[in-house]
Amino acid sequence: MHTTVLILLLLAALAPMGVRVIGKSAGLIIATVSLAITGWYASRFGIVTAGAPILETMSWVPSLGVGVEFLLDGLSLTFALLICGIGGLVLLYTSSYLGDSPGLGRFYATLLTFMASMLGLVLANNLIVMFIFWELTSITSFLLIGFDFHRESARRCAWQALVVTGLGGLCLLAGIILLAIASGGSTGPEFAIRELDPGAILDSPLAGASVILTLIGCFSKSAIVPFHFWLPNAMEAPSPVSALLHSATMVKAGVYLIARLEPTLNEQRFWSDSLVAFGATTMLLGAALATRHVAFKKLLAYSTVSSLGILVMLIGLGAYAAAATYLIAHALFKACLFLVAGTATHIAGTKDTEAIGHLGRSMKISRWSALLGGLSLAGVAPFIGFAGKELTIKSGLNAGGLEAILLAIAIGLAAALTVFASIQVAFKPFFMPGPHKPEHAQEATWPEWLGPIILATLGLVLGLAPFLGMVPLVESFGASLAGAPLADDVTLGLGYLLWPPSIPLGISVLAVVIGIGLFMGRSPYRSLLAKTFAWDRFGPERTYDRLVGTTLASAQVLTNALQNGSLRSYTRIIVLTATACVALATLRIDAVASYLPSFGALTPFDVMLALTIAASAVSATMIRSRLGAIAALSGIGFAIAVYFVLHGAPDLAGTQFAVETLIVIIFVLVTHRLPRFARYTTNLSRSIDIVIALGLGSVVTTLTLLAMGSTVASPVSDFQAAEAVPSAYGRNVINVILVDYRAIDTLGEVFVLAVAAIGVFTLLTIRPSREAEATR
Amino acid sequence: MLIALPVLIPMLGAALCLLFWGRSRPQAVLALASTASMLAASVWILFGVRDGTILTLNFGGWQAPFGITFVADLFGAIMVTLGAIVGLAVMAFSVGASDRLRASSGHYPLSLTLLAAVSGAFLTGDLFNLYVWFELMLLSSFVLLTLGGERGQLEGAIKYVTLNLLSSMLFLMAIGLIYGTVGTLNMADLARRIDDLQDPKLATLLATLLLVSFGIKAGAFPFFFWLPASYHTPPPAVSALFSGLLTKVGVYAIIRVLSLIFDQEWSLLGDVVLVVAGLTMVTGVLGAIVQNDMRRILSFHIVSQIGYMLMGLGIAIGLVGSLGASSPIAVLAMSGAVFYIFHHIIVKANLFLISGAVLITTGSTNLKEVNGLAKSHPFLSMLFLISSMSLAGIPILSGFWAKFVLVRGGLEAGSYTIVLVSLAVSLLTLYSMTKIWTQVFWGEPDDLKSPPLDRRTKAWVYSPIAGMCVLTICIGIGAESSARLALDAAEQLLDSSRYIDAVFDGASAQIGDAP
Amino acid sequence: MNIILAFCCGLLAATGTYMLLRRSFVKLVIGLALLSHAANLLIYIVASPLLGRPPLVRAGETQPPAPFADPLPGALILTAIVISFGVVAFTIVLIKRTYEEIGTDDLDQMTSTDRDLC
Amino acid sequence: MNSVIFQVAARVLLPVMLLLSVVFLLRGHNEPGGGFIGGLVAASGYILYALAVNLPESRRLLHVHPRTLISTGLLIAILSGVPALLVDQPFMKGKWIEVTIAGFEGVKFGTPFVFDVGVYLVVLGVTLLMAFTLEERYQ
Repeated sequence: MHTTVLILLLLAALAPMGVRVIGKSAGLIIATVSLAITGWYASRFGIVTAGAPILETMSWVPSLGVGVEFLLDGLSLTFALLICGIGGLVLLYTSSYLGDSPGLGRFYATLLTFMASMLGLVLANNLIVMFIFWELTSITSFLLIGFDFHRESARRCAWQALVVTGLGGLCLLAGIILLAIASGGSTGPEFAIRELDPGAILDSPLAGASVILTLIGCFSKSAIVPFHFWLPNAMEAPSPVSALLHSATMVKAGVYLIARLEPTLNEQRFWSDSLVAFGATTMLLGAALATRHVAFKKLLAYSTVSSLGILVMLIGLGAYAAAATYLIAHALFKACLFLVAGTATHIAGTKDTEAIGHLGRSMKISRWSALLGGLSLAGVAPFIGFAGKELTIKSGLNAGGLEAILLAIAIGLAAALTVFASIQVAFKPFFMPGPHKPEHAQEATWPEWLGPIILATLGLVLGLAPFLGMVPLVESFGASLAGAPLADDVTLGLGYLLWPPSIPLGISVLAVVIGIGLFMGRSPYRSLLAKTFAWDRFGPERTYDRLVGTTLASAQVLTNALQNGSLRSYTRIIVLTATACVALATLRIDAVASYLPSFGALTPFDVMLALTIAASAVSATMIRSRLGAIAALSGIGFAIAVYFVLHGAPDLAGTQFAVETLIVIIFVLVTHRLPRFARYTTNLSRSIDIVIALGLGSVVTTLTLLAMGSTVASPVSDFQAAEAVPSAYGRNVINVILVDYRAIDTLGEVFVLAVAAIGVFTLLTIRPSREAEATR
Repeated sequence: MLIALPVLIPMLGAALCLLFWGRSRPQAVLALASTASMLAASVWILFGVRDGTILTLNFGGWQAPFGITFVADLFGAIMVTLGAIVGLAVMAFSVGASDRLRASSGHYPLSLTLLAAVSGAFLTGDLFNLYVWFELMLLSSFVLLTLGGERGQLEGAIKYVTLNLLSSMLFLMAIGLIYGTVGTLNMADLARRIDDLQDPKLATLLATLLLVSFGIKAGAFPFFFWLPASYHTPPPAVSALFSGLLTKVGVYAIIRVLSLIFDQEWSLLGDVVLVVAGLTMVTGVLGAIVQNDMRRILSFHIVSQIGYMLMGLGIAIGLVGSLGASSPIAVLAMSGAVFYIFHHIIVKANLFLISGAVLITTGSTNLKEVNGLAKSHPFLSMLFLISSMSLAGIPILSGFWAKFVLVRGGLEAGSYTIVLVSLAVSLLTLYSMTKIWTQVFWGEPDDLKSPPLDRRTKAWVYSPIAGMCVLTICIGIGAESSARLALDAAEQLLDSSRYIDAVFDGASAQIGDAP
Repeated sequence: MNIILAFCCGLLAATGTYMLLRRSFVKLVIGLALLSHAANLLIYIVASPLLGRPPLVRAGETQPPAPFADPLPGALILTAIVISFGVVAFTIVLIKRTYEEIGTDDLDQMTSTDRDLC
Repeated sequence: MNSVIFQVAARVLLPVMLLLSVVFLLRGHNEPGGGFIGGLVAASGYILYALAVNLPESRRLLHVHPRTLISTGLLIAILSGVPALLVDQPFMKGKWIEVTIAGFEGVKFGTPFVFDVGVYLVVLGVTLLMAFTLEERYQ
C-alpha cells in the first residue's frame, strides 16, 4: 500500500516532464497506472471482505509517536477503489478535456499528488499521518480550484476554500491531539487509530472539546452546514477536478474520518446527535439550494452538499450499510454527471441548463451517461441510487418517535428536491427544447465519453446485481464502522426493496412524483425561491466575508496604532514597559531597604564630581545650541574620567579622555551644518517625556543601590589580580585582562571598531546616485 | 579549538576581504570559502556534541570562570550550524544578486563579521562576551542596513539603531548589576552562584532587565517596532541574513539565560513568557495581514513567529517550575521551541531570498505591481510555494512538525489558551501566505520591466533558494532525526547541571581543545 | 559613599531617555551618549564601591597593593567605552547622512518605511 | 590653521607622537597604557599633520591606506592566538619568550603583546579612516 502512494507521487513528479516529452498522450499512461492500482486494490477485495484487514507498518517519527501504518479494511478499501478508479477515469477524461491547456503537466502533477494524499488519508492508521495527508488534500484542492489563475474569481474562490478548510484543519489538529491525549491517559498520547481507547476517552475531561474540534474539522472539509458555502464556489475548478475532488473523494474526507472514528466515539454524548442534526440540516438545505440554480456545476455542487449531509446523518443514525451504499452510489453518479456537465458546457458553450436544448441530438453517447446518472441521482429503481435512498429512508424511520417522523419528512422533501434537480441537470438540457441550440455540435472524443458511460453503467449494474461485489463491500464497510460484523444482513436486492410495498417505498414514489411536479411548475417555483435570496445576507458566506473584513479592519487599526512610524512612540512604549517590569520586580522583593547600602562618608571631590555630572546632564538636555549640548556632554565624560583617575583606574581615565575628545571632534566636524535645535514638541509632551525619563532614571538608581548594597564574597577578579604576574607576566592587571584573560572580548571590540570605521566610510562615500551609476 | 572556528573563520575572512576592497570577485570567493568552511566546522561540532557531550574551550587556557569559555551544547551547535547554512546561502545569493558597488565595498566583509558575531553569541558562555558579540552583530547590521545610503535605508536604520542601542544599554546595565551582585560573568558560574542570593526574587529582578533587553533584540511584544520599520529596506541578501539570524540571537539569549541561570522562579517567568508569546504572535500576524508588500509581510511574520518560539519556552519552564521535576512534556514543549527556531531560520531566510529573486526579476515586491509569476517563472513559484507552505505549517514540510510539536506540547501541558491563539495565528499566516501567492504568482503576468536574468546570475540566485527548499522538505520527511535532535537539545537545556558540569570539568575542557 | 553617584547614574539614564524622546534627531545621539555614560558609570560604582588604588603590581611584587580597585569592571568599561565610541561615531554620521537625504531633522517626519497598509 | 608655526609644530610633533605611542604600547602590559591609547596617540599625530599641512601629505606619510592597517591589525590580533595551537594548547594561550633587547636582560615578549600590537594597528587605522574620510568630506 505504501508503494501505491509512492507510485502516484513519483508519477506526479514526472508528469510535467512527461507531458512536455510525449504530449497529451502522457495522460493515457498515467490513467492506465491509476487503473492498474485500482486493480491491485480490487485484488485485495476477497481478503478484506472476508474480514481480514491488511496492515502494513513502517517507522517514521517514532520519537513523536508517528508511524506510517496503513490499514486496508472495508472502509479504506471502498475509498481506495473510488479514489483510484474514478481517478483513473478522470485522468483519462482530462487528457482530452484539458489536452490543449499549457498547464496540463502542472495539472497532472497536482491531481496525482492529490490522489496520493487522498489515498494516504484513507489508509493511514495514525491520526497524525492521516492529518498530514488531510492538509495535503486541502492544498492540492486549493491549487486545482485556482488552476485558471488568470481569472480573479478562481483565485478568490480557491483562497476562500483554503481558508475555510484550513480553519477546519487546525481545529482538527487540536481535536485529534486532544483525542490522543484523552485516550493515552498517563502513558502519553496514543496516535494509532486502532489503539484508541473509547473507555478512556469517555472518562477524560478533554473528550467534549476534542469531539467538537474534530467535528468542526470534518464538517468544514465535507461542506456540512455552516461551512457548506465553499464547495459551490469551488466549481471554479475545471470539471475533472469537480468530479474527482469536489464530489467523489476529497469532500468525503470528513465523512471518512467521522466513519473512522465512529467505533471510538459513538458513545460520546454529542457525537451521534450532532451528526444527525447537522447532517439532516445540510441534506435539506443543500437540496433546496440546488433547485435555485440552473448552472450545471453549481446545481450539482449543492446537490453534493445535500448528499454529504445524508452521509453524515446516516453515520449518526448508526445506519452503516445505508451509508456505505449511498456513498458508493453517490460517487458513481456524481462523478459521471460532473464529467458530462463539463463536456456539455464545452460543447454547448454555456453552462445554463435552462438555455440549452436538445443537446442529446449531438452528444449521442454522453446523453446516455447523463440519463443513467441522473436516474441514479433521482433514486429511481433499478439504479444503485435507488437502493441508497431506500435504505436512507428506512434508517430515518428506524430512529423512532418524533425524530423518525421529522427525519422521514426531511428525507422525503430532500429526495423530492433532488428529483427536481436531477431532471434539471441530466434530462432538460439533453432531451428537452431550449433557446440555445448549438450548431454543428459533435460528440466529444472517446476519452471524454468513456469514463462517464462506465460510471453510469456501473450504477445500473450494481443496482441490478448488488451481489457483484456490492454487498460484501457494504458489509465490510459497515463492519469497520461498527467495530464488529453487522448484525443484520445487508439487503440491496431489488426484490427485497420493491416487495412487499413498504413505507419507504411509498415515500420514495411520492418524492419522485413531487419532484416531477415541481419541475413541471418550475417557473412559479423559481420566482417563489427568488425571494429567499434576500436571506443570503445572513448566510454563512456573508458571515465569512464579514469576519474576514472585520479581522482586516481591526488589524489595520491595531497596526496603525502600534507601528505608527513614530520612533518616539516606540521608544516611549519600550521605556515604559521596561520601567514597569523592573519596578514590579523590585516591589516583589520583601524588605528592599535591607539591601540598600549604608551612606558612607563623602569626600568633597565626590560631591563636586557628582554635582558636575548632574549639572552637565541637565544642561545637555536644556541648552538650545548644539555646541553647548556637546560641551555639556563632554563635561560629563571628563568628570567621569576624573572619577576613574581618583578611584584607581588610570587606564580607563586615559581612554575616556581620548574617546571623549574624539567624539567631540567628530561631532563638531560632522554636525556643523545641521540646523539649530528646534523646539518641535509641546509643553505637554515634554512633561510626559520628563515623567517617563524620570521613571526609568529612578528605576536605574534603585537597581544600582540594590546592587551596591549586596556584597560579593569572592569576585572572579580576585584570581585575575593574583595570577596576573605569576601566570600572565603582566603588572597592569586591567591590561592583562584585556589582552590575556579576556582577549577574545578585545578581539570582538577591535572588530566593532573596524566595522564602525567602515560604516563611517561607506556612509560618506557611497551615495544612492553613485550606486545607480555603478549598477549600469 | 574546534568550537572557536565558526567565529574565527569568518573573522579571518572579513579581515582578508578588507585587503581586497573595491574588487568584488576576490571578496566573493573569500566569503564563499569562509562560509563553506564555517559550515564544515559547525557540522563537525554538531557531530561532536550529538551524543550529548558538551564541548568547551577556555580561551587563553584560563580555567572557567576566570577567562572566557566557549561552550557548545546541542542547542548552541544547532544554532551555529544554522547560522552557517544561512550565511552560505546568502553569500551565494549575493554573488548573483548584489549590485557591483555594494559587492565591492563592504557587503562581504560585513556579512562575515555579522556571521562571526552571531556564532560567537551562540557559543559564548560568558555574559559580557555575549554583549561584545551583540555589539559586533549590531554594528555590522547597522552598516549593512545603511550600505548604499538610500532614503528608506537611512530612515529605517535610525529606528533600528536607536531601539537596538537602547537594548544594548539595558543589557550593559544588567551585566554591571549582575557582576555587582554575584561577582562573576561566566554563565555557568552565575548559575551556581545566583542560588546563593538570599531572595530568589532578587534573581528574578536581575533577570527582568536582561529579558527586556533581549526581548527588544528578539522583536517580542511590545518591543518589535524596529523590525518592520527596517527589514524591508536593505538589499534582499541583507534582509535574508537579518531575518534568519538577528532576532533569533535574541531568542537564543532568552532561552539560554532563562534555562541556565534564572531557574529560581520558573513558574512565574513561564507565565510571563507565555503572555508575551501570545501577544507577540497576534500583533505580528495582524500587522502582516494588512501589508501589501512581500517583504513587509514577511517582516511582520518574523515577529509573529518569535511568539511561537517563546511559546515553547514558556510552556516548558512553566511546567518544570510548577511540577518541580523535568517532565517529558516540558522537554517536548522545549523541543518545540528548538524545532521551531531551526525550521524558521531556514524558511524565513529563504522566503526573503525568494522575495529578492522576485525583486531582481520584476523590479518590485509590491503585491499590486507584480502578478502572474507562476506563468512566467514556474520554478521560482514552486520554490515559493514550498517555502511559504512550510512557514504556514502545512505538512509534510518542516513547519508542520514545528507546529505539531508545539501544539502537542501545549495541549499536553494544559496550556489551552496559548494553543488556541497559536492555531488562530497559524490560520492567519496561511491567509497571508496565500495572499502573496494569489497576487504575486497567480494572475495575469505583467510585462516585465527588468531585463531577463542572464544564466550566471540565475544559477547563483536560484541554487541557494532551491537548496534551502530541499532542506525544508528533508527536515519534513526525515522529521525523526530533527525531532530527536530537538528533543535531546531540549533535555540538555532543561537540565542545567550538565552545562555547568561541562564548564567546570577539566576533562571536558580537554575534549574541547583536542577534538 | 558612592551612593550619591547612584543618583547620578539614574539622572544620566533619565536625561538620556529624555533626549531620545525629542523630535530633533540630532538630540538622539546625545541621548545615546548619555545612556552609555550611565551604563559605564553604573558598572564601575556597582562593582567597586571602595575607594581603591589602581590594580597595578609594583615591579618585583606579585600582588597589587591592597586595597586596589576591582580590575575586571575596569576592563569591561574599557571595552564598553571603545565599543560605544564606535557606535556613537557611526550614529553621528548616520544622522548627518539622513539629514542630507531627507532635509529635515524632525523625527516625526520619518514615517515612510513603517507602513504600507491596504 | 594655516599658520607656519602650526605646520612646523605638526611636522615635529608627528615623530614625537609616534614614538610616544610606541612607548604606550610597550609599557601597556605593566603600567597604564596599552594598544588602544597607543593607537589613538599615533593617529592624533597624523590627524594633526593633516590639519596643519594637508590631507594628501598626511596620507602619503602613512604609506598605506588606513583600511590596510585595520586589516593587518585584525589579522595580527587573530593570528596571535595561533602559536598556542601549535603546541596543542587552547587558542590564545599566552606564549612567552625571554629576549634581550638593547641590554635589558630578561624582557618578556609574548603573544599577548603581539595581540596588543594588533589592537594598536586597528585603532590607528580606524581613527585615521574615520578622520580622513570626514576631513575629506566636511572640511
